[in-house]
Amino acid sequence: MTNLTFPRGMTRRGLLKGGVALTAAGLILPAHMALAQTEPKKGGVFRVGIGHGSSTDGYDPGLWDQLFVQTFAAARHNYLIEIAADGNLVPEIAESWDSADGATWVFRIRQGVSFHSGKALTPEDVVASLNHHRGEASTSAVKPYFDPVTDIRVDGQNVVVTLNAPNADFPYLMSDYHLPVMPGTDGKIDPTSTDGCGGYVVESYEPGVQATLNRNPNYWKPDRAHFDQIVLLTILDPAARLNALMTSEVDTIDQVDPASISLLESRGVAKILSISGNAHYCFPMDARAAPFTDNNVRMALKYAFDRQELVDKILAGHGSVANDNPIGPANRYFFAGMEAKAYDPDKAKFHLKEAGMDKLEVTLSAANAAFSGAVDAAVLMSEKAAAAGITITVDRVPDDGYWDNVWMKKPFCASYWGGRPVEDQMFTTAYQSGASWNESFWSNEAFDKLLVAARSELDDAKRREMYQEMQRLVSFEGATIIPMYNNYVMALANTVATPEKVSNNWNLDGFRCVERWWFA
Amino acid sequence: MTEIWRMIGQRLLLGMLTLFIISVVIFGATELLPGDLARELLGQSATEETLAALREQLGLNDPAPVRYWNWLTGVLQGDFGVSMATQKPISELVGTRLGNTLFLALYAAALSVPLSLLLGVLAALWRNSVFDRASNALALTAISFPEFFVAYILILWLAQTGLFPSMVRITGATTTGDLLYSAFLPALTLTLVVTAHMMRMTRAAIINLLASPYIEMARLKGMSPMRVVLHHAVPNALAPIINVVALNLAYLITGVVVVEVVFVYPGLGQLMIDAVTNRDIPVVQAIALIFASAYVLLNLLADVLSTVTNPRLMHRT
Amino acid sequence: MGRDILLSIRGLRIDGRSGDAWHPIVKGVDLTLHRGEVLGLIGESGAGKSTLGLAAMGFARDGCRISGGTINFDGIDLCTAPEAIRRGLRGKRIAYVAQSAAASFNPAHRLIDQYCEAPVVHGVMPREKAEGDAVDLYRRMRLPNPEDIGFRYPHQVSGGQLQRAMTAMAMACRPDLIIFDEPTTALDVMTQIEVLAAIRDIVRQSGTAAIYITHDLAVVAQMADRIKVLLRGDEVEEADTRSMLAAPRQAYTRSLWAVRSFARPEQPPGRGTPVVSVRNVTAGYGAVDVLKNVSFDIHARRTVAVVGESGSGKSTAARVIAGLLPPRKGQVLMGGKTLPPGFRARSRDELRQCQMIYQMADTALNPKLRLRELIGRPAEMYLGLTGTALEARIRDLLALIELEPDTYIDRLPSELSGGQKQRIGIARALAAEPQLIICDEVTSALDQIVQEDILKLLDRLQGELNLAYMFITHDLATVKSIADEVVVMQQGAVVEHGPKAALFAFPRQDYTRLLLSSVPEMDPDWLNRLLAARGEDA
Amino acid sequence: MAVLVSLIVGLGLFFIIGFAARAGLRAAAPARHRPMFRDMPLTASFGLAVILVYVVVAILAPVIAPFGEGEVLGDQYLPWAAPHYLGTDKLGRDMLTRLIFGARNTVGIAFATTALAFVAGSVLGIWAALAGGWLDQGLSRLVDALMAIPALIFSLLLLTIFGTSVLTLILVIAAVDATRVYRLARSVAQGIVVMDYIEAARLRGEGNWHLIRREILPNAMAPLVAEFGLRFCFVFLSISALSFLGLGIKPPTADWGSMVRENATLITFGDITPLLPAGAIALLTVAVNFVVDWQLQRASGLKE
Repeated sequence: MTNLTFPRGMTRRGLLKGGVALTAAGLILPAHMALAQTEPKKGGVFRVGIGHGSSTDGYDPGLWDQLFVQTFAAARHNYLIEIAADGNLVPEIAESWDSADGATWVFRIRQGVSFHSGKALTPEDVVASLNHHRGEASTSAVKPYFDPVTDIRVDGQNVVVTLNAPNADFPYLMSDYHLPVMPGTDGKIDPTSTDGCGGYVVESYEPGVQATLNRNPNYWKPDRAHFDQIVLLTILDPAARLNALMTSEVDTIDQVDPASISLLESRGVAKILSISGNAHYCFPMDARAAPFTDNNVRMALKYAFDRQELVDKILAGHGSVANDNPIGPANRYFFAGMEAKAYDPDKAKFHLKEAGMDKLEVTLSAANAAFSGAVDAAVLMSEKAAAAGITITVDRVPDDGYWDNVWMKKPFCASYWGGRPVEDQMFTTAYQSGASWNESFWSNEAFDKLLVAARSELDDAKRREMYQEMQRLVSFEGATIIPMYNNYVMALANTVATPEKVSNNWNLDGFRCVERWWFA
Repeated sequence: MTEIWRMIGQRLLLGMLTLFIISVVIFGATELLPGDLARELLGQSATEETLAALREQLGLNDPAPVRYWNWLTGVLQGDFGVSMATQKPISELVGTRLGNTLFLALYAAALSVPLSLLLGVLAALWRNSVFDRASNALALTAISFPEFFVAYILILWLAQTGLFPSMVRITGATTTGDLLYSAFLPALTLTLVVTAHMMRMTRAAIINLLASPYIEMARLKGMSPMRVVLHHAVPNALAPIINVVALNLAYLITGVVVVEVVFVYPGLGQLMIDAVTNRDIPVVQAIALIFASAYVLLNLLADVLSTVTNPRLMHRT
Repeated sequence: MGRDILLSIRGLRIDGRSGDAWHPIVKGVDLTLHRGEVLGLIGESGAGKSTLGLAAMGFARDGCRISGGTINFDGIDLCTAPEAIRRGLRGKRIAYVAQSAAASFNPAHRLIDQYCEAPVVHGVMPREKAEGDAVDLYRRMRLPNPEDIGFRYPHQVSGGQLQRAMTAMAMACRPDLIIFDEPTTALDVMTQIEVLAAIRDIVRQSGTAAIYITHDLAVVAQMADRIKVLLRGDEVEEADTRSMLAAPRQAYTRSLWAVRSFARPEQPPGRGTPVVSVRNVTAGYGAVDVLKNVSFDIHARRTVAVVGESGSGKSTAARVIAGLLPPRKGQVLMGGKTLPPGFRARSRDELRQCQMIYQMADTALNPKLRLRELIGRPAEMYLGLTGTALEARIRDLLALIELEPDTYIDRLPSELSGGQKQRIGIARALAAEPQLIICDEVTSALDQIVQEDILKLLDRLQGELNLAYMFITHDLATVKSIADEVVVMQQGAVVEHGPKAALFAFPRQDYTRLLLSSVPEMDPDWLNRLLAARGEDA
Repeated sequence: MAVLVSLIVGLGLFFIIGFAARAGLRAAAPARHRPMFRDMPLTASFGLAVILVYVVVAILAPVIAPFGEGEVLGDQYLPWAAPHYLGTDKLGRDMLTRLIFGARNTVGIAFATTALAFVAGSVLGIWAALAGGWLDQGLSRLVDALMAIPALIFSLLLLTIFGTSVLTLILVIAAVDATRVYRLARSVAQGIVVMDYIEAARLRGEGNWHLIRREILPNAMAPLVAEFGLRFCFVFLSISALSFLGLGIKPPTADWGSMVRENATLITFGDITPLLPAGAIALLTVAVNFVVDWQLQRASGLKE
């Protein structure tokens, strides 16, 4: 029922100082996507239909896990640092940040910001907000971020965070959606409070149903939060979301059913916003379990299906072919020239023969909880693989409990990643030997060594080489089939205007559509 | 009358027994579900430490019978406990949802019961006529489409044309009039779903009686067909009709998850599915009990009404 | 008679539908009825007498149609008149009294409401006047509490009273014609007398014409001025009552009259150990004792008739013997040995020894089983017969009950007539090769001619197979025909017990005398004499 | 306008099929049963014809289907043109083929489920009515309790616990349906166990199994068959509702319930694709119930 999503977005590796632009992340707007370009106007009630949300959604920021609570958080809270639409880190509550050695980070807290309750924001509030996710008793999903943190303290208007080892990416972590700045009392925040310093003040909230927020009249950002009121609605059923948009019950919906995209466009009642990023769908194989221990078997499977077909039929073209590479075209060191893997039953057969087999039978466990269309994708793969003498039995498992009972438990299953703006983050999280989310249990010594070396390499050309080698290793020796990069597909009523650049770091303009968009 | 009170008392006791069995069944079933609340809340980011911390915090480490006992003693004292996921009192969580569910059920019942009784009586009166066959075929067609399908079709015809809203929004400012308007499509969907059953049963119950000697007697007294059906057949067909209406009302309260989802209607069904998905067992238990109570009470009401309307049971010599 | 003709039916043909085909039920019957006259319609089931009676109202049951002839009621042709006209006559000028008042009163409405319905709907009189009339009629029908009885629901009133209330209801609009369709068939003999008397008086007093339909000659003899005999949709003959009784012209009529003639010689008194002994049995349901210290014996080759009104406990005695109702006190012995009280505790052989035949063959035979299995099952179970031996036994049994085996062995009960069904009930009992057969009102649902055949069959089988019969009945004519001994029961107790001849000739108890005198006799003056005699008694 | 036209065409087809089927059945039926068919209302002959077609299609699916059940043949959502007479689905599979195989799977699964529910429910229900006392009370309370749990949510719980193979799907829906059958069978049997022939059989010393199988069940068939008709069709709807909740039949097996669900969003755009499987279900439901109504009417003997 509920599409479970999990915190996957990470941060972009950055420099040690806040405010300096990085190489622009590719924002690919399809040619037909000419969105209204006017000066932002104030006013209106902006209603968003979101395909997530449950009546059991809590308030505790440490437990936020899906688009509804994420967007709701972005509407009422501010963070230390914001990731701009172009992928750059820009100041939010932290006016600036600095580190001499990458281990001690100093965040200068903005003055003159107050919470909705009227309380002025102080560095102490920031410390309390961060400490909520830190320590033995914390149940926060981002507790691991704070494992290396040895100390967080206030120094005048600054907050100083000390790490036990240098980490140049630390500011990226501070932009994570789990880490809003909330009012603290005696060094603690009240995790059930909806008080924040964001652009909108909560009027009402029913978990799993809706949240209504009004514009914060005292918002410190003059050029943001254009709507008078926003209403976030949980609409789980894809058809109901479409209907709501078409009957003008809402102004924007997320996760447009791919089958409906062209039909919706032809109606002319709404426009499609299709944002390509590094998000990808994948099928990890357990590299420890036969027959996936043999790279030839893995290669046979990688050649045994048609990637373009998946992009066409599962994504309705709103995505691009991936070459088993978790690093996407929006990444800095994306290896565009890598040898592509076309559908080639003969090559698959060849690899099977190399593995000493003439046919292969595997079971692929999939549920649409992994990603929308996962089961269909598995069926398509199974159909095409037959020509290579590979029998893929598709086992549709219940959506309910998918991440507990199937993912990283069954040897061959479906999964997805929100994509990481920073190569290191992606590889460290899911491909390094022994990483807790290494879903394929793949272990490659050369890869592990390169990963550590690249982290400390400062020469850009050399780093590029190293990362590209890592991408090749993952693609040709790894145990994860990555057939496609999926776009974030949203549908907007014609009255909704967006900036020219819409963030590809998460859905709904990095959750910030409520703050960045306006009615034309 | 004392017999009625005795029957009500007896049925209520049986109802309590039923509720107890249900609570055991539901608790057992939720225990058997793979995964637990802590895992669901923490999701993919769960580590062993955070899981352990959260489990401790939620009291999930107690053995199942202890948790069941704690829950049961709480309920017996009128305390349904708090939702494990949101730490809110369940009564608060369930309260407005229950109101919404009852509203929709009553709304649909107000549309469907008169409609189906009317159609049923007319079909019995004009049995084997074109009207009878056509209404029967239409009713069958309506129930043979999945609920969501009927809902989408209604949205296509009635919402996309701008007549009615395609979804229901209930806010503090929503008046009953607004709600009647905006909840029309879900109520209509449910009406289409339940009318066929009630109509067919009404027709069958009446036709079943038409072979009775007292119906022939009424005709031999020169009564018109309408009077024969309305005055002579219907009062005697009330018991089966009341029962089928009760059964369908119970369905309208407990079985409308799909309609809730399609029309984004904040009812109990969706809440229960959420609670099952998240293994929020106290909430599942509470809603299961509410549903079961509705079922038990409606059945009781049907029995009482059948008794009250049956002189053979009301006026014993 | 010289009075106006009220109803004139000429060449009436009525068809009934079975499946797809129409077959005639009434085949061109003429009927003339004068004002104030009572015509008796008599015949066996299937004679078309009810159909004809309803046709007199211009009414055909569902699945029937009037296919020819004319029905002229007081100048109105009921065949061609529009339905609205016919509806206007029904209940107003032509009324109907049905066989089972208990089933024909609507259980959902009070008697008075049902009484008032026709006068008010037809606009004959306002409700208040109708209510007053009702009380008056109830009084004239000798109903108890005439002021209050109308405010009861049908289930609160006894069968005999309901039948009178229904007659009152028929009189409500002072109709010109009333159709009585077997109004006393479902009643006990003693109740029947009261109802007959009430009906006769009211009809005579009001001068209404009536058609009185029945299969009971003795009853029609009391009620009708003229009698018309029907057989399978055809008229056999018609004459005024006394001449018809004195000198029936047709053979069929004579055979109807002769029914009562069967009487078998009394068997020698039983000797030795009785097949079944009932010893001081007290039994009942809940806290009520339905049987009170009842004792009697049944010997081989003897027929013991147990008679009494409904509720006298005669069927309960049978249930105690069969083991369906374990007694509170006392015991049942079979062949001198005490039987376990409940049938579940009895051995298969003990069960085999005692078989039952039921009143309603329709409910006693599983309608979905073929005769082969119905009869074969006991033989298979008790005697272990299989294959050809079983087949041969089934055929023997069918031959024994005078049904052609090849024709009947694979039929379903629904493909048999009432008498044939009862024969199957007998064959099923015989298949177990029992010593005792309990016959519970086995003939009361049958036509008189068929009754006679069944009684003859039972008599023959008793001689051939050495059977003992316990014969439960309320019909004293049957008792006269077949019993050797009679046990008279009243309110759960045996009031009199003795050989048939002695008991009928010299009843010792008042109750027995009352019971015996209530049996209608084929004498038009019987009812008058009886009422006169009882009036003197009272 | 389109609605009107299709209504007229539909009615025309209905009459043609009805008449043709009745004529055919009359000719084909053995002499003994011929009157039954002669008397058959048009609705019933139409129903029988439809059921017959479905059964033939289900049995011969692999022979008459133009393509393989799960075969991906080309682009998605191809228009209605040869060789894909009903177009293709979202994965590019032939819609006609899917519908034909859907008949086999859906009807097969529904039949197995309903049969199971009826065997379990009616045997238990009759047994309870026959035995009375504690057994009856115990079973009836349990069934009451199970019926008081909404069917969809109960199925969801069970399927989540036991997984969603076709077998568990059949077992779970059968278990839920069996409670409804139990109640019906029990109330029908309560009317039968008081009949004299049951008393006669008991007095004969027959065991429970014989009583249930030979004496009661044959007489309880009419209402049970009527219920069978409705329950049979509701199984499709259950499967469809379950696939709405993400449970249901596993791919690439084609079943109408899931096919309706898969294509449901297209209804929003007035697309006819989802109508095909839904219509297939509806047609069968109506057909089955026409036949059941006819049989009931015959059984009740009420003619007019």
